[in-house]
Amino acid sequence: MTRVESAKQRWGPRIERLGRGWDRFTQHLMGPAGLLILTVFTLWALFPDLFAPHSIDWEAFRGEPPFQRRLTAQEIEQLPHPPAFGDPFFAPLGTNAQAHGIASLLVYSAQTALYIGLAAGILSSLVGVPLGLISGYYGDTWIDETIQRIADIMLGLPFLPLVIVLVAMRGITTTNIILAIVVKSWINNCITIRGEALSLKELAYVDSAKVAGASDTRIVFRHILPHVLPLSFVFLAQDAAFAILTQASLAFLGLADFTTASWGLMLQNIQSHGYVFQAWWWLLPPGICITLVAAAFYFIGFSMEDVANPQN
Amino acid sequence: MTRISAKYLAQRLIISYLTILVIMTLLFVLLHSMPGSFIQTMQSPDMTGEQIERLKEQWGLNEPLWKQYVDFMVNYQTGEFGWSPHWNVPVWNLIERRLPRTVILFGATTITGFMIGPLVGMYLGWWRGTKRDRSIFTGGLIAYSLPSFWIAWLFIWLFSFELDLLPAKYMRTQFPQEVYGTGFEWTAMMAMRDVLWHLALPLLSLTAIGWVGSMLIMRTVMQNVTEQDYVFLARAKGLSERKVMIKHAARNALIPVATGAIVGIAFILDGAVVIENVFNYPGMGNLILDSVLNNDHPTTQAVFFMLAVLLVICRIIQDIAYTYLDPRIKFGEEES
Amino acid sequence: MPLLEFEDLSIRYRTDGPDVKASEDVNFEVDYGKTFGLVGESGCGKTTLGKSILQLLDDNGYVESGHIWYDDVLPEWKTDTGKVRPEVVEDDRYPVRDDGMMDLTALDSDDIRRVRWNNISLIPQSSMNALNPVYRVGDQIVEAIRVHEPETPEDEAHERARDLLEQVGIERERADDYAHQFSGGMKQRAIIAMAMACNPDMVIADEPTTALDVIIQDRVLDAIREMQDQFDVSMLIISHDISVMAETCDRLGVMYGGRLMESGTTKEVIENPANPYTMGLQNSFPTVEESQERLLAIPGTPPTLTEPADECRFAERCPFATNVCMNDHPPMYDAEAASDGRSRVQQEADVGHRSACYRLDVLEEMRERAKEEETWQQTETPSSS
Amino acid sequence: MPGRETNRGKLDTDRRRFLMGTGAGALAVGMAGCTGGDDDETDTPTGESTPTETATPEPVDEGEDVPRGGTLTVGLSQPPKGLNPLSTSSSYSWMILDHFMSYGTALDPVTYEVQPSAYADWTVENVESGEPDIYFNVREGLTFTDGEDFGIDDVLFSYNYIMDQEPGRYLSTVDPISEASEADNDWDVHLSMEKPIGTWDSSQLQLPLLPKHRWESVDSFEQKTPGEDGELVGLGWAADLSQFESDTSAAVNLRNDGEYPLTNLQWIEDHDNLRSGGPFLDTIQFRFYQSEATMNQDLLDGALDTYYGSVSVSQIDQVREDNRIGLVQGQDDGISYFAYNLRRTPFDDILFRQALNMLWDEIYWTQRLQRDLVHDGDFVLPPGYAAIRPETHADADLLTDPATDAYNFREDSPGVPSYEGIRSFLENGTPITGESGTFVGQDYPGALQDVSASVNEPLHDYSFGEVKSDVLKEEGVDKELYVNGQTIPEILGRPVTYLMYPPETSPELTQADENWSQNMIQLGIPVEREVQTFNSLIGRVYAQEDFDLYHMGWSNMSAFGTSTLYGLFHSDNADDHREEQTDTLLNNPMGYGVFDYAGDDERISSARTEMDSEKRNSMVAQSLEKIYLDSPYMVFGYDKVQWPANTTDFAGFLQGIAAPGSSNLSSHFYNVHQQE
Repeated sequence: MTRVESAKQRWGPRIERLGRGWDRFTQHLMGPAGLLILTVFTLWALFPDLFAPHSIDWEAFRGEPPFQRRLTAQEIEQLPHPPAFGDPFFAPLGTNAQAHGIASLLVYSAQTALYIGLAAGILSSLVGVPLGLISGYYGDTWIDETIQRIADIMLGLPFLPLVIVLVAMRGITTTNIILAIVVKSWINNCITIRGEALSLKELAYVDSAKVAGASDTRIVFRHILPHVLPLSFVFLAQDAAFAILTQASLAFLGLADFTTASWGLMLQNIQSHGYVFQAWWWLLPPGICITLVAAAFYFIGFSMEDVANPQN
Repeated sequence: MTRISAKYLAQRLIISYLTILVIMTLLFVLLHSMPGSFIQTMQSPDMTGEQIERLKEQWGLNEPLWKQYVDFMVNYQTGEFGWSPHWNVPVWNLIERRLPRTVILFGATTITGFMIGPLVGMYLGWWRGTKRDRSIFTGGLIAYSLPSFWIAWLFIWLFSFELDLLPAKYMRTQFPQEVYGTGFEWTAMMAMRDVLWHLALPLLSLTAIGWVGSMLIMRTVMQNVTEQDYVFLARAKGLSERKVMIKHAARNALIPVATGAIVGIAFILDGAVVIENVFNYPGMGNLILDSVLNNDHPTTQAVFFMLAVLLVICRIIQDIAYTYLDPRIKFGEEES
Repeated sequence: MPLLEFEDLSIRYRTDGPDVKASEDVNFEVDYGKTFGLVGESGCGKTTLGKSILQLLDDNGYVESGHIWYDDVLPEWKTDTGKVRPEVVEDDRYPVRDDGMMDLTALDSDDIRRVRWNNISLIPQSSMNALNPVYRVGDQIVEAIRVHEPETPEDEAHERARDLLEQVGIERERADDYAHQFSGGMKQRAIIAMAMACNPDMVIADEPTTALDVIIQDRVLDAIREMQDQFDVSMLIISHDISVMAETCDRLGVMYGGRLMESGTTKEVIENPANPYTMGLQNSFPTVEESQERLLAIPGTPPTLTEPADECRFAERCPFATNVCMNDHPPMYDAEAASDGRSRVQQEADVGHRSACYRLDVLEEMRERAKEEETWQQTETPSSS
Repeated sequence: MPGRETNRGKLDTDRRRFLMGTGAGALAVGMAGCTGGDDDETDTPTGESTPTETATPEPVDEGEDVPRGGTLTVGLSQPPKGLNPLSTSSSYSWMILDHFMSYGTALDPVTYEVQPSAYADWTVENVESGEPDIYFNVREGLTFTDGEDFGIDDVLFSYNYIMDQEPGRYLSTVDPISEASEADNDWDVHLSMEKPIGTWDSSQLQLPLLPKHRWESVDSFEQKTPGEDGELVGLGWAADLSQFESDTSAAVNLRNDGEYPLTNLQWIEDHDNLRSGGPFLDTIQFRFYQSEATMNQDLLDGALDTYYGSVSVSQIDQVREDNRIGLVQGQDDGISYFAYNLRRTPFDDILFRQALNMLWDEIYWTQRLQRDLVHDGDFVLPPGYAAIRPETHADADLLTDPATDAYNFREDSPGVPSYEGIRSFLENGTPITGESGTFVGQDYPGALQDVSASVNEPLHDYSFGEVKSDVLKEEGVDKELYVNGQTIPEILGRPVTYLMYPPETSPELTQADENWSQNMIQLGIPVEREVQTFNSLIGRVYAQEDFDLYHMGWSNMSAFGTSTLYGLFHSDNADDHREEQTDTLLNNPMGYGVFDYAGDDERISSARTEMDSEKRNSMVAQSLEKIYLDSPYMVFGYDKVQWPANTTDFAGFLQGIAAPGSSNLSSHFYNVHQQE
């Protein structure tokens, strides 16, 4: 058997499995749609200058810095300016009260959303999955009982108030917001992964690994973890969506880091400047972007659930 | 007709009580790790050091930490929530007025959300894989992704500004005499109608998002349930599809929905906290934000506690509903 | 006189790829008051057949061609005296044959619902789980009664339900219990009681004993037999367990790969099997009469039913297959005739002993060799070549 | 806007007559930001020119013909924080309490003179002894809002109760009183003082007068929750609190039969723009909001007749377009400022502070962000209190004299600071001390009065060199500031930390902060901004004095220069951290006066005990200018108050007084009436 063949034999089934997974993922339009949206936002996040019509410092009437003049009173009175296409300036989604282009702000905010979503998602997986595995593997022992009781109590805590208290206490920074979200969002991962681990550890191959003298750690991470990974990706996606929405809510309540451009902050700004019902071009785009990115994560999550639970 | 196992209920009640104790402890630790003393909010610039000491004494801040903890636990369990330095009233006065408002908004949304969600989930699970299922499911996920305050703004804009149909502020007519003439007195019926009228928009905004959680569970479970033999048998018995779906499939699918309900309920409570701020609806969400931002620890503590208790009560109701839905639990034969 | 007649029934399941041919040109009859048994390995299409009678196929299943004739018509198609109205027979819009039999596959969903349970009831596969856990057992029987006899008062229906339970050996008051309070056998018997609730002409029992242990199996079989005697119903029993069938059935049909391979009276099929598959199947089950030393499994796996080859469905696993078997699936031949030496007399109608096999010419030889272990081991090599 | 026009016409003549009559220039700049032809008149800073302009006075009706009745609906952007007059200091609470409370003396809303109210007359004796005796007579025939008679008993009870309970709000007022008793001479009540207080008639005589029959059983003042327990009783012109839901609404019925004695006093009648015989309205309704945006919306929707506060920048256009609403204009009674911590290097140095001041782009702030709704700031007391401002005492133009513009933004091109100029200002080491001169390209004419800064030399050496701080590196700045050879992070252990409160409370200010700190960074000063909620900011700043610089969006100032200066800039009110750390909340967190390189303790102290108001005002004005030169604060703005009110249905709003929509809102409530 040549090496190519043996590689084929070894990798063939995996690739095939991957292919089958991909087929199931793309069965509904949802999965690909989610990926597409996310790809666009990722591109925005990575190369904002390619997509934004202006830099983040651009100002209506004055253009890009360095500025040669101040805005005149008449110009200031026109702010926030509705969409303009060349006359008197180009701002496809208009400007906010500070003369910055909405379109550019949107693009530059993608980073924050993805950062918060992925960081919160990954962190809650990093906390929730191992705890769930341990809890499930040591099912019905005091370890399991302790973890589950903690999860149970946390489940009953009012989430947003907790986050509000934590963020207001520890300071309004993006990191603190992410940490506060993770404090709660690991629980779902933990509980579900535990259930999976409970049933997986009954399977024959785990027993045989045990008989073969594998350590607990090895069994958990080599034999059980790979099987719950797809499921944990589902949760990662859902947690990401949830984190982005939570950040938006916090921003609305005035608990977002104002130095980092974010969609939530744009919405908070329109409210604090008092233009909510006067500047649709400022009100709609950030909300749509939040909805889209959260929906994209949910789409991917639920499409992956189909992949992870192939019985349907 | 139902005979709920007393043992089961007692067990749940004890767990709930312990949960509350743990939450209180957590609360205590949390607020005592906060930077700055909340006593500062009560200080006035003219106070001397001696007066500040006296103030601290009054608030028990000079006691050792364990004593403060014990006092806190005892006070809370006797319903003594202390005094709000920010609002200059007993904390209970604040809670007493605001809690019902939040409960009304939150309760109404929970009810509508859990009526619509499982109903839609039932149909989607039943039609799983059809075009209708996919489009409604996708729509549901998009609704689930809406920032609640943003959709509330859009609703206000549409229903209040453009169509002038619904009020977008407060929870009832502020000065009824202006609307109904002098000497007007509320009747219970009118007051209720008035509250519902004002509740419409917040409720709509919150339900627009809140129904999805239970829909998602119901849809998945429904799909598993339709493959069960009893559903097949029900169909073989000659029952109409509708009856099979509702009486046999959906009724069983509700059990897991009830088990997982607390997550959706907590989600709705979070939504209520935000929505209150949009609708100038002075409730608990508003209060906790104000008190946190103003270092009003006694109020923060109490609001958080009450919201946690609210959720614990929801869980007890959830347990009872679950017991009612699943006869295996009802007769104390809990299956693992 | 048949109560139920399968005529060239072909059933398909839609999939993403080509349709699955779950059954193909199946013909057999179930007579009044008699028990017909359908045997075969799992996945051979027997459950599909059972479900198709009441249009209970899964969403993606459909009847491609053929009919299932049932010797009764809907009440409104009858005259006052209970005869089929002539205009119904003559009018092509009604799925009623000249002899007054009605095609079940052609009924619309409302009409078939009225046939379900009322005329034909069903004991589902793994009926252990067929009781809805959230309703009282009695209520579920009452539900069946009230669907079809809405005029029956509630308490009368309850009385009947209790009577039925009593008849299958369950105390009357257990009607108020939930399924989880019943033992496995009790659940099964409760289902049997439920099946009789509307006094049907026919009961389909799909693997009625599969998940039960041997003692319970016996009791359940007894219950079925008793009910059959008492209510005088026809039965279609579906099972992979040929020994169970031998005990209970009047006639047997052996299915393989969606095709009926052999049919005849139980005695004929069991004692004088005329099809290699039946012979192999017999080897793999302990017979009640003679104790076999060891059980022989048929090597290989059942064929996939997506795009089956043109050859005889069993050819691939058949130790007796020759070139003649590779062209086409054989039609049903008269096995009596074959015993008499006239090997290929086609017999489409379900009378006597029939078998779908081209090798009926060497029937005796096959019967002899089928008992030998080596015969079945040999097949492994030819089938793979 | 016809309603506004007539109001204005009346008002101008009223004001002129008043100025003529009093001869004082307490109210100098009125109607700022008004459109119209008589700007030169309104900008006339002092009363000097008016005697010749004898416009025919057009006195307002004194109540007889004014229509009575009607309901005015007022919005408050936050719910009140309790209605206990002894404990709440929330201005939202006082919007309601003002109707229920009257005091011994009243502050004239136009002239800021002390006028009689519940006390008919008063006197002080034995000032020289250092322990003065205050005597006063209690007006007869007054009743509380619950109908009970008011008498000397109630007065004595109030003093003794407050002295006994020591509520924080009145602590400094009762602290100097050693005893309050019935007088043994012709007067009714005798207050024995421990020390002279210059403003005794407006402080010690303005304690809340409590109904003895309601309060004597209250053991601890904090436990009383008037309003909620239905027991809001006082001496004011309210009749009762007919509705009160502490977080949504309140309604106050007024004693509008024309018989309320305290609005029928002579001095009110003497004022042509104040009406006696009020209040005229039946009811004042209050709606409480959780956000200003909602409140603004309600004003435009017609649900409100007016609200507490001034129109915000983003709403001003809409309000101007609204035919129903007119804008009542007046001067600010507060200031917006930054404060520096004088304990820390290099904020201890006048030169450094002045350099920072010059980096503040006031044009950006006033024109761009505030759309000309604010004045650029200078002294720490607002132009509304012109009588004590330095300009008044030096015959200079209020707000516009070059001496008030010493720290103007030094720019090379629009919006771009003269970095090189300011760098050499720091390197060369000559601060603005009161001497005339040219500083960073701009002439300074010298101090208005005979004052100079505490020091005339910088404390430190400044130079610019290689960039070490990350903050600057990130921004690509080419030079960093070295103080005595060290970078600021080397001195402080971190970049300059700029405390600010959450941006949503003032998004415009956040913008300006951003601009200012960017300018500092570009100059070579590493700055980081840190968000603190209002109350944690209070803790950091006032209790711990742990800050480099912080901002206050708006801070209300008392009309009494001496007490403000004493509270904010005297070392008595600063924690001296050189010895021990305390967490008292003293009002002078900068530490001004604690160190010899910045302070004016002596002058402030003597002004405080000065009983002659003329002398006192002059000293205050000098102090203000000295503080301006020393720059512990940088005042960056005074609002041009634009108070929106339904002038279509109501009249009687007082134009041109200080803070019409806020601190002086209560004066309106007994003047406002339905439009004829």
